[in-house]
Amino acid sequence: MLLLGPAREAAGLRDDLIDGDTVGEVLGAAVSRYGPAFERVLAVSQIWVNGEVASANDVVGRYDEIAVLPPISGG
Amino acid sequence: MLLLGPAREAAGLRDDLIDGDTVGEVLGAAVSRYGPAFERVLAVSQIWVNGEVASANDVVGRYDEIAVLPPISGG
Amino acid sequence: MNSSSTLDWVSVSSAPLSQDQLTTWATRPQCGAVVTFCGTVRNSSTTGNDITALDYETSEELAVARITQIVAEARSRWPELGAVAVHHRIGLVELGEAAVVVAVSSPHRREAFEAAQFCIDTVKNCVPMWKRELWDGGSSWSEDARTILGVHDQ
Amino acid sequence: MNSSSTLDWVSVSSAPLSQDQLTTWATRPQCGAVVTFCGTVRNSSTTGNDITALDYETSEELAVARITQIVAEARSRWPELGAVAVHHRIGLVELGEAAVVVAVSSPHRREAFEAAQFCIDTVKNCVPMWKRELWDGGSSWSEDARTILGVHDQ
Repeated sequence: MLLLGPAREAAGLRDDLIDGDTVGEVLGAAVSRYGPAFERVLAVSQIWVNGEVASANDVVGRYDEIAVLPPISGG
Repeated sequence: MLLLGPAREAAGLRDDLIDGDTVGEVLGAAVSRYGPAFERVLAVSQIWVNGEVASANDVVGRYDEIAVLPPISGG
Repeated sequence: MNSSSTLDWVSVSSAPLSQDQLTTWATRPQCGAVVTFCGTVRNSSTTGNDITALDYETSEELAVARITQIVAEARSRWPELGAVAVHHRIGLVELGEAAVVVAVSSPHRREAFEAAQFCIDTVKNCVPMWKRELWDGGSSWSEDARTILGVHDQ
Repeated sequence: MNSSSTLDWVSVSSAPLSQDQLTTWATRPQCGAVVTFCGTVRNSSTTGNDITALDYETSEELAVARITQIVAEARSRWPELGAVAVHHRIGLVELGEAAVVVAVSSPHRREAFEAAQFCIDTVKNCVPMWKRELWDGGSSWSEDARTILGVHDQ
């Protein structure tokens, strides 16, 4: 699992290994692990798996990389 | 009188002094002086007096600069 | 890093950017037009503070992949393009320094302008890249954040 | 020559052009965007010959006056512009060298792109400037010539 920008800051780390069969399961475990500050960032973030937009029901295996991408400031 | 690009080439010189009370008179004298190659270029050229577009009837004095500007290739 | 094709050059790096290097690289004999965009750190922001620097954070792998996709999309929209270079800096970028540079060459200028603007607009909207604004005595994430968009929607 | 204002820089000269110098000059603390256009001599033309160089001819006084008018028009259309530089080379310009460079800075990129494109389009249409195409064994005036247009009509 890859945590970027404000998600990295809220979780307190950039990379982590979390078990789960779907994207939703992994993210749920991540919320339990990192707490409410991370949950708030996650609520507005996009989720990618291996560089592609993913949804909570998508199945993941041990070699898939889930990335949490908060909103960006393109400016 | 200022002769630029193909007009300079057709006239054989870049600067000249030609008498005349109007733009048309000066250009007529220039055609007599430089010949038919210049006349052909002049026919498709724009005329400026002191940097502004002018017409044949405009009155000119000894300190006015008439410029002959053939078409440009903007590309 | 230099991509496999000599016509594309995508880089995400903490090294200072040289718009001159990109422009010179993009200049080709068949291409009469080179358009370069240089995005520099300026001293005003959404937070209203006097910015002294920006700190860019990303996944280099994800950012390079997205920018490469953007360049491919530009080529499909403007097939006559010559060279296309997009470099984005990460880490600390001081006031006045370039954070992103785009250079596009083309036989004629219209498509070079259009493609360069497409590239920078799409980089801003579609590349995972977060910036912290730094000022004397503090810092914060930039406030005007929006969801990352897909390249094909641009 | 450098104009009286430190925000405008117009030059018509036989010296080689440096797009890097113009871009660096145009970069200002308040301006997050710098767009540079570089028009280089390419090896194909209207005559179909293999161009080796172009030879530009003008009245420097008339050309500088027209370009200055173009920059003023750009400022009236995009009042938020920062610096605007337009340099045109005259005399012999070899293949691959820059014949004209435009650099425009602005707080935001949209107006920098629009103004840079306006400047180069209008320079091409409105500045008295004649080019001879040179190739191995010959030369001729460029064939696609059109009447010089007024700046306000652009």
